[in-house]
Amino acid sequence: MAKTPLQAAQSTDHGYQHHVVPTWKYVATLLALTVLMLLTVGAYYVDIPAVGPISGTVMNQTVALIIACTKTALVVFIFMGVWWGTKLQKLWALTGFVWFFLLGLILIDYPMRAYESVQGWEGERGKAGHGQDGSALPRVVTPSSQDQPVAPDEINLRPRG
Amino acid sequence: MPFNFPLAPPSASTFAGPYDTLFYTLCAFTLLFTLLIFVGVIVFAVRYRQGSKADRSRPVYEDLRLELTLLGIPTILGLIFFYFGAAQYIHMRTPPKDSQDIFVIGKQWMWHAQHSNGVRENNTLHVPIGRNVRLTMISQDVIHAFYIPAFRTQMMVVPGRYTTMWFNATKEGEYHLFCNMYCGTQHSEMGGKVVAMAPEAYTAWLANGGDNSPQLTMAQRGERLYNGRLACNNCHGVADNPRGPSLVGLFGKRRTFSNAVAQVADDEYIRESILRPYNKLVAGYGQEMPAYESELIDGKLTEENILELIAYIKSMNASTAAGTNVAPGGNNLNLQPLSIRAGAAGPAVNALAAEKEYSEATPTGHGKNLGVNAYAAENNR
Amino acid sequence: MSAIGIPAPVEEHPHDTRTNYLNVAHTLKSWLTTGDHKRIAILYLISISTFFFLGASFAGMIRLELMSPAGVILESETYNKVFTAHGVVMVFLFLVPGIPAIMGNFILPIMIGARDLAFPRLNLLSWYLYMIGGGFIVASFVGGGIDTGWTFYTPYSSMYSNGQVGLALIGIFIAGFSSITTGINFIVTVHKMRAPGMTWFRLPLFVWSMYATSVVIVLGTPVVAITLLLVLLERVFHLPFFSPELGGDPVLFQHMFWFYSHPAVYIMVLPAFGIISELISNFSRKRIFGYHFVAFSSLAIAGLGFLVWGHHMFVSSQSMYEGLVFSLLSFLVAVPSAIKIFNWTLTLYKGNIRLQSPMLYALGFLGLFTIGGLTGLFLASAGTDVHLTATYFVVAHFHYVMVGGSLLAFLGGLHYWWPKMTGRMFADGPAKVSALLVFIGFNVTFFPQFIVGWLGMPRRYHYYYFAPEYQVYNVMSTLGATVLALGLIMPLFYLTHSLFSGARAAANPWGAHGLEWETTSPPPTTNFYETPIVQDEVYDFDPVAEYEQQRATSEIFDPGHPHRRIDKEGESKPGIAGADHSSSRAADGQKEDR
Amino acid sequence: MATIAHPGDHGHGGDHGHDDHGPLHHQFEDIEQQNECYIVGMWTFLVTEVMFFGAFFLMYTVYRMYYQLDFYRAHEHLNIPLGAVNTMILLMSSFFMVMAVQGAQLHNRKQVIGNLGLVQLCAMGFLTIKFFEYKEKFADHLVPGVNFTQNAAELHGANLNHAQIYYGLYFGMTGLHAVHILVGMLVIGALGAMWIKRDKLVTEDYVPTELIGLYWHFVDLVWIFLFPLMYLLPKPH
Repeated sequence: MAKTPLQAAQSTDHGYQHHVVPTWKYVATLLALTVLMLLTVGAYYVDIPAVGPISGTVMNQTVALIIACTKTALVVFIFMGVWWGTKLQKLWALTGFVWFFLLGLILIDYPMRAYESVQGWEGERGKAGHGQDGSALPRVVTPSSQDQPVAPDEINLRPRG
Repeated sequence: MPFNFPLAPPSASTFAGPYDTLFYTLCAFTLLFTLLIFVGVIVFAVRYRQGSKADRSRPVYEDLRLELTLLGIPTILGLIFFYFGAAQYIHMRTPPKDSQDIFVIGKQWMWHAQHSNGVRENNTLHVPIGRNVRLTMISQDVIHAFYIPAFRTQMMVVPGRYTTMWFNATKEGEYHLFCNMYCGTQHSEMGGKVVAMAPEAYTAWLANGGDNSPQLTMAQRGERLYNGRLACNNCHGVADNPRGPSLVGLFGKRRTFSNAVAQVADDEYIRESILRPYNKLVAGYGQEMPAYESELIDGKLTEENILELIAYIKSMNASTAAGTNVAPGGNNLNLQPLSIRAGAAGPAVNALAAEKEYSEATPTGHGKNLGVNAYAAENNR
Repeated sequence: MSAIGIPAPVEEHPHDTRTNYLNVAHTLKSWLTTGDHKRIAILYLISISTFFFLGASFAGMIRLELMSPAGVILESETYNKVFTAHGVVMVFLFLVPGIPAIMGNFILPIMIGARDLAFPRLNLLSWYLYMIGGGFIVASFVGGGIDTGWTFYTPYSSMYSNGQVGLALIGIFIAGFSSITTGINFIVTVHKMRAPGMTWFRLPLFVWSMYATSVVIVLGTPVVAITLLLVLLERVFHLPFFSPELGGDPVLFQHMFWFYSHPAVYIMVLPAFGIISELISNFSRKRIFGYHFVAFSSLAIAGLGFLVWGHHMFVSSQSMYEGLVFSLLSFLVAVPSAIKIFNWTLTLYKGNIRLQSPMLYALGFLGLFTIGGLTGLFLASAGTDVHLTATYFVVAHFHYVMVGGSLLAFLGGLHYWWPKMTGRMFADGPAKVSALLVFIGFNVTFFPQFIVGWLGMPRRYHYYYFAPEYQVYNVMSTLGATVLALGLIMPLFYLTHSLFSGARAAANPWGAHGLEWETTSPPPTTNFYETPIVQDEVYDFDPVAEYEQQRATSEIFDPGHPHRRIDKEGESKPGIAGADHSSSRAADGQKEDR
Repeated sequence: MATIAHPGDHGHGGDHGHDDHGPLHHQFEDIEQQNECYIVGMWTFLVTEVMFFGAFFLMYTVYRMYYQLDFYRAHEHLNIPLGAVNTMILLMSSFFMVMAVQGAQLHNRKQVIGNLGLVQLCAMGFLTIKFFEYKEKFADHLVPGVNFTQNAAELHGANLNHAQIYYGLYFGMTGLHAVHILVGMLVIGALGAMWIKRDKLVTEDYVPTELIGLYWHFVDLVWIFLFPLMYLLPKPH
């Protein structure tokens, strides 16, 4: 049903060059998306080993995000039709994602706080700073969860099984 | 009140010199460019006003070289100023290693400072001149900012996290201390003064337990001695315990002594018991308390101190003690009547103490009552 | 307007025979359900002016209160509510929507030769959203007030404040969507609705700056909307987003808030740049100097403006390194603003300058914005900012930029386009006096605040009895504010007066250049009777030729008083047939009922 | 600046009122310009939506960076199969949506209505599953606030404070997403009704359907990121 006379007639009618995408492309996209979805769930259960200085956790997360970005690209380009869209459409689609990353400037702040030169706090930072699980804000007073969970009322300290 | 026209804040720290240089340079630069634009605008507006006979031939609409120059000059000047500003900023944010620590707690609406030997003060900060002082600060509730204009430095005080600032005061005197981050109703009154003292005077002040904090009542000063330097609360808690009887509600009560003699506890009795406790031992207790007579002779304890202690003991009645005896942590051996002992733990723990002390020291009023904060009167020079 | 062969057909008709957008319908319903961008602009003008005077009255209370170190009439709690109300109303209900929603709405489509904005109903929706948002904000004042400051810093706003913070947050959230819809509308309109021949580089600079503003609005406003929504959720449902007790970071709120609110400063000032470009060029009768630089500096400011928010947070305990990055970027964002100032000043060179009231506002803007911009360097430089952050120095700085910049440009634009909007001329004399009063009053109000801030007086302080040396500056400030208030109230009278007894405005009463001056005053509902085709460049003046012509005409018409005739008519298109038409039309029009 | 009559006047002049409900509005020259405007407008709107959710994702990133382990432990309470099913449902709904748009392009009314119906079904299915997920969390006291669970075991040993942040983000982000789904259902419902009524506004040109499709795909996109970030946190190793 991809190329019907109707479509041809319509596009000459208004002179507006919209592209009717053949159904098989949509079906293929859906299949690809499904596969990627299964892939991301599968990757969750696999502990990817560390690569150089990058820890395995980060690797896992990176893989998950790469898959998510691929899915996004498929949806944006094919389902949302940017592939066949005007330059302006492409520009705005890009702007949205680029600008989102500007927000990421905030992220300079948090890791860098740990490197501030505040003599006298090195000891404290060694303990409470980026722990092995990275679960404490540097120089933050709130109790951090190291190996033992901290429940306010000490009701239950059963380690997770 | 005669008007005075100060044109600059006092300069009283090592930051002030380089800071002022940078500031005045920027001022000069601002003035220069403002004049340039003002003069340009006025001259052009007059010269090329409608109907003037000025020469308008060969007007220019685009000039890439000029534009790039106009682009370049501000950029270069900006980078230069950035460099000096950044250097100053890094300097201000990097406390030297040999700094002396003072801890500061911000709370709606007062500052509580605690010196390393446990001396505490509210809405006032005593610092020695010529020494690097680092403040480690935290807030108990909302965000505040610790601001000392004369030192050209400030830092926000954030709940949940320590922030630091440092300075090196250079000139003796009293300077404004402000909270510079809006923190609620009495924000404008959350402040006081910074007293920069000669190092010897500061040491002496510290040794005196910081008792010259002017805003404290006698009872409060007594409380400081009781819970602080003299640590009476180690034995005399809210309830009788094996080490000593409680002094809560003591004043005016009849006491029976080990020799079965009884007496109403009055000022004289209390003074006697501080200086020579062995004279009148309360029934059931042995002679464990040291006699403070020698300290009085040595000058470590003054008559004034004793009066303050008495004033405090008078103020300890059952209701205040019961109402405030919530020791943080819950497992303190010594039950502390009004405030926990200073200096025993880090600043965060002592935040609660500060709160209590505050509630005693500064009755919170929401009105524009000039007398509300004692420091107000002090500063109304 | 050089060398035009064909007089526009519009000029042939006496305008009152045809309906314009104002008299096409008279019912209230026709106004409240209109899709006409010009009518919506008028709705905005009325509502925004109301909010402006509301905000200004709060400012008056603040200044009165600060006369005395121990306050005059208010309690601390009330004072805090008053300055919060001043900030919230002025920022969210006046400065952000002000110029885009009034001038932009009215003029932008006409400037590019469009019949309307791309989405008229969305435009009307944006006005309703604005009114609903404003209603919530006013309700929050009436229902007990808010005392958080317009910045809503957590955890004070989310956990400690007792006021009607929730209502205000909802109001700002909704008003934010009003901005977003306007922004989307402008972006699409500029991209897609330009008249034939209206290329990007023929766009008036006002359109460029509105476009840059819209981009900032569209990219920034959602962030603050969600941030304030999070504060609301934290306040109402205790979802722990910024709560330090649970390990959240209150400073994260500041990051997210300033991510919008610093660009918001450019939302407020970029449109002002646009108006000033129009005024300077048109009243100098000269093409603006460095059109491309001015146009692209707007976009540069819009882009760079997103990268500098951290300079609000140098002492907020953000990382020192991030502070340095933001300091550097802040210096860079000053450069495009400097470019603009230089270019405007150079435009005056060899111009043929009319010192009418809009131009006076524009020249005032040049002076004040220069001071405002340069004092910004004190705050961009991380080292100097440490002492000055959150003192009156900052207050003075942003009032120089916001009042000296945006408000003066707003007034200049309002005067400039007033004849186009209403079809009536206002009295130029009082307008000049008003411009002068605003300029003087403004400087007397805010210059002392630089000094008192440098002395260390913190902003948002109700009392300063502990620092009586600040009083003299505060008294000066209050005196200046009185003059400023006088200057701001004056337009209310002479502009209103002009509605009833002002002379009929010609199509082009200022002799300006631009599509909006091609159509009648006031324009018809579709803006143009025929779709215009743009053939000449933007600001296509020729000052030399014009001067020669002008001298020639004035000598012919009135040798004894050169130029007088031209001044009197407010019409300066000598040598063009339209000049005569319009003057006779003005005379005719006065007899007619509008 | 000369103003002369436009040679090819389309007759959409000032006398053209709003009530004339042709697909072309008076401010546009032709349908092409109008369609481009609509599409650009929609994309601009989607950019604001990206920033809207973006701020949320940013906050998630910051806290995740600090409380990696606690987030991991807290997230173990989530039901991954349900999340995966929901992802699948949304992907399928996106597919049905493009088929509806294709139908609109081809003026195939039945294709449009049928596919829009399927999209609605998917959306309902998604919300139903979400409802049960939420219900379970309410029952387990996992909603942040005063009633938040004190039982660390339930959160697999996560720090209860940080788990509250996690669940705050979970409810905030999925809640906001669910609100978008609801809005989408309303809009799609309205669109479907117009197709059923053969309203010329939507049937004559495919763009209205396309616009709503764009919105729907965006909602899908948000979930594509929410799913791995909320349900599939990697084990710290």
